[in-house]
Amino acid sequence: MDPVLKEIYSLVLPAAPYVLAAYGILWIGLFGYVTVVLRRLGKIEAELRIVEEALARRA
Amino acid sequence: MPEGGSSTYAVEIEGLVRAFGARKALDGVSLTLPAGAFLSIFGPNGAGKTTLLRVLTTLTNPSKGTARIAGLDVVKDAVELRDRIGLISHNPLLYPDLSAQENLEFFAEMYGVEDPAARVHDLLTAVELDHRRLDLVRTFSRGMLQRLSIARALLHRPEVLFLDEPYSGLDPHAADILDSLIASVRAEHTFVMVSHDLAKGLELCTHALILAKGRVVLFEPRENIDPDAFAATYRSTVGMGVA
Amino acid sequence: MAMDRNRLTFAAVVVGGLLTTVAFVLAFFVAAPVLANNTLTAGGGALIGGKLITNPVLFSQKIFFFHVPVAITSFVIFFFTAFYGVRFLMTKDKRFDTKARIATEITLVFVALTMITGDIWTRYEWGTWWVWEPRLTTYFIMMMLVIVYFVLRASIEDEERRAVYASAFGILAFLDAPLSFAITRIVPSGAHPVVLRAGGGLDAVQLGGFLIGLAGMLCFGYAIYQLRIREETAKERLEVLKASLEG
Amino acid sequence: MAETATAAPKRSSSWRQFKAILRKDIVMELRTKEMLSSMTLYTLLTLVIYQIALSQSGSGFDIRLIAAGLVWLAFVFTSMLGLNRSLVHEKDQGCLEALLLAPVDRPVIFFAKAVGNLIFLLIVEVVTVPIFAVAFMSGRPIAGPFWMLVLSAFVGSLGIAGVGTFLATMAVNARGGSFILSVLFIPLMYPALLAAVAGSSAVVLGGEGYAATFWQAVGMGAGIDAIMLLAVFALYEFVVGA
Repeated sequence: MDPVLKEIYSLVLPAAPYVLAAYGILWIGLFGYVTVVLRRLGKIEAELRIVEEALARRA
Repeated sequence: MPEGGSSTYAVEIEGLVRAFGARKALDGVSLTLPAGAFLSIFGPNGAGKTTLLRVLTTLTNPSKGTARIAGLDVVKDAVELRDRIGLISHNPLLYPDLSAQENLEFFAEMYGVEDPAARVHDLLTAVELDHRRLDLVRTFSRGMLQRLSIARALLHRPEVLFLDEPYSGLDPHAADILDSLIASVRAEHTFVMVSHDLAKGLELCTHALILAKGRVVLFEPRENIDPDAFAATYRSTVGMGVA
Repeated sequence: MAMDRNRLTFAAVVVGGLLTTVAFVLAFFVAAPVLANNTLTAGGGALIGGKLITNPVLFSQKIFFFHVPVAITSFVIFFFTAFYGVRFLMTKDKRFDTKARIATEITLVFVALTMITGDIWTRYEWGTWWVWEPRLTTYFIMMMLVIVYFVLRASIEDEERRAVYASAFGILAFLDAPLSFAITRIVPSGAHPVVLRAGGGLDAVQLGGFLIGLAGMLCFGYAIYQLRIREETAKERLEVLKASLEG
Repeated sequence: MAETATAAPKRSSSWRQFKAILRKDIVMELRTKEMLSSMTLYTLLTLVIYQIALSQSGSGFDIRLIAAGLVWLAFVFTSMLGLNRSLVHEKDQGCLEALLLAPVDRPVIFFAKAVGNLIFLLIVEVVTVPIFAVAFMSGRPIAGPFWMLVLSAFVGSLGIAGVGTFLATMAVNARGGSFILSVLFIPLMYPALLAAVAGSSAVVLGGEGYAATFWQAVGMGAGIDAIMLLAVFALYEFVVGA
């Protein structure tokens, strides 16, 4: 391999898995958190509707 | 503030609310109490008695409404007001590692009592602890602690005395001494007492208040109260928790 | 009002997703993987994709486009812990305490993500998982402060007292973070080597990609915050309604 | 309002109240010796731990490299013990409430408690440093003048006492009081402690330009103290009344 190209790529190839792993974890982390929050939110709002209906019936 | 410190009302409460989030410890309490009166506050646990007492003694600020003690606002004039009020709690509020005399001298200094040595001596004599004045408070019995704590509360000659379940934990003898002590200073102060003891509270008071869920259920002068009806009203509130 | 808030949250998610995707494309496919002030030791250069490359290619530098925006976002959200702490102490309004608590919670999420992405980079670039280097040390301290905020909350029974203490501590912690930063920079911390490779020298595309990534991440931070607020509000309302049903 | 002021009994001045609280704390401490004895004992035990930690370091190891750090570490753990106690006895029989009921400005309570804690901390330091010197520094003198060491110790202790008193006021109302205190204290005090160790270390080690490093560290430490003390001073009223 051309020494110039070799030096250029020597800094790309070993770094790639680390950078990609970091990027992947970041996205999984963020989306995981948002998903958890959304699911909890959905559950609570459903429960809230039930309770509100119960209250409306009573009134 | 026209009437200043010489208001004819010792306690004036107007629309007092104490809330945190949705939970209301006090929910619109209003009442006036003439100077020289003795108010007994009853109510089930969580009715807001302690909160009311804390607001009136400037330890907690109200969320809404106003309260004035001896003509002074509990929020705006808090520092001046603290000079005019005393608290006798079931907790002695004394330092166990100081002697009786040192405790009183310390609080005399905090209140800026004039001629503290004489005042402390007079009070120690009055509560019959003069002979124990050099002993550490740690060694005192429950009754002696309560007597000393009364002396502490009276040090600065407060206009209004607050009593927070003063009889709890006292044996009959100590309770008798407390009775006679209160009787001996009864004429000089307005009293506000929180109590669980219906008979005792009614016996001492000129006005009675029942709180439940942070609201006034009943507030009447003593002469308008029929003890049996009163007891029934009180019982109906027991079990009513916090709103 | 509530409807508007929800629509804004939705918009923030969409914009955040869009911007971070654009930043991703810019970072990995457009921006030059080089830094202007680094030159090849072998001399000359090489044509790659029709462009003459005369600098060493630093792929690890790509982390800059997402690691740094996440870190900055964590600081921005942490500011709101202190801000709502002050608001709470001024008003004693429970809502402000809830806001401060949620801001701190989201700070913790972003701090954790910053720590993990940073650490992976450190492992490659410095050959070790952890170094007590000023920036790392300071950030570690900030993470501790954020965690401790919740430890403090968990240890206090009375609701209002918990809110007051947490607000006070949140304010102190936010003041403390920059102090830690300053002190580790100014007072030399012993003998360890200065390991930071290649400094600044960003070109327009790199800077643009970074800023777009930052804007996207801030949108995400805002959206998550609003979602959590909505959840808390719903939860509180639910409790009130349940109590009134039973009482 | 003026009428009220004349009618009211004469209020005690803040200075008198400050002295009264401080005197009370000192009298109680001299009587029970609770804080001083437990703090001193704790420091001595820390030194024993250091002996264990350093037992395999060999004779070539220059203790001076880490001496300042070790001494500060002992102070930090000891001070937390003392800080916790100083507020626990206020809480014992509701005494803090009695203080709050008195016509006293809240900052006065804060300053009196903090000054008391500072005094106790300095006493413990005065006991610890010579023992540490005898036990670990055998024959190796410190490079800088002694007063520099005293100055950096004072700057560090000032921050510990101030912020510590504030945090102890919170911890005393929390479950697991002393644990909460240390958990709050250490990350919050990180910058102040780093400055203190850097300053003291410069004096112990000496070397070229040590005075510059020292002044930089002490200056930083004093600045951090100023910021943090101002902040806790402003926040104390909220915390003590909650």
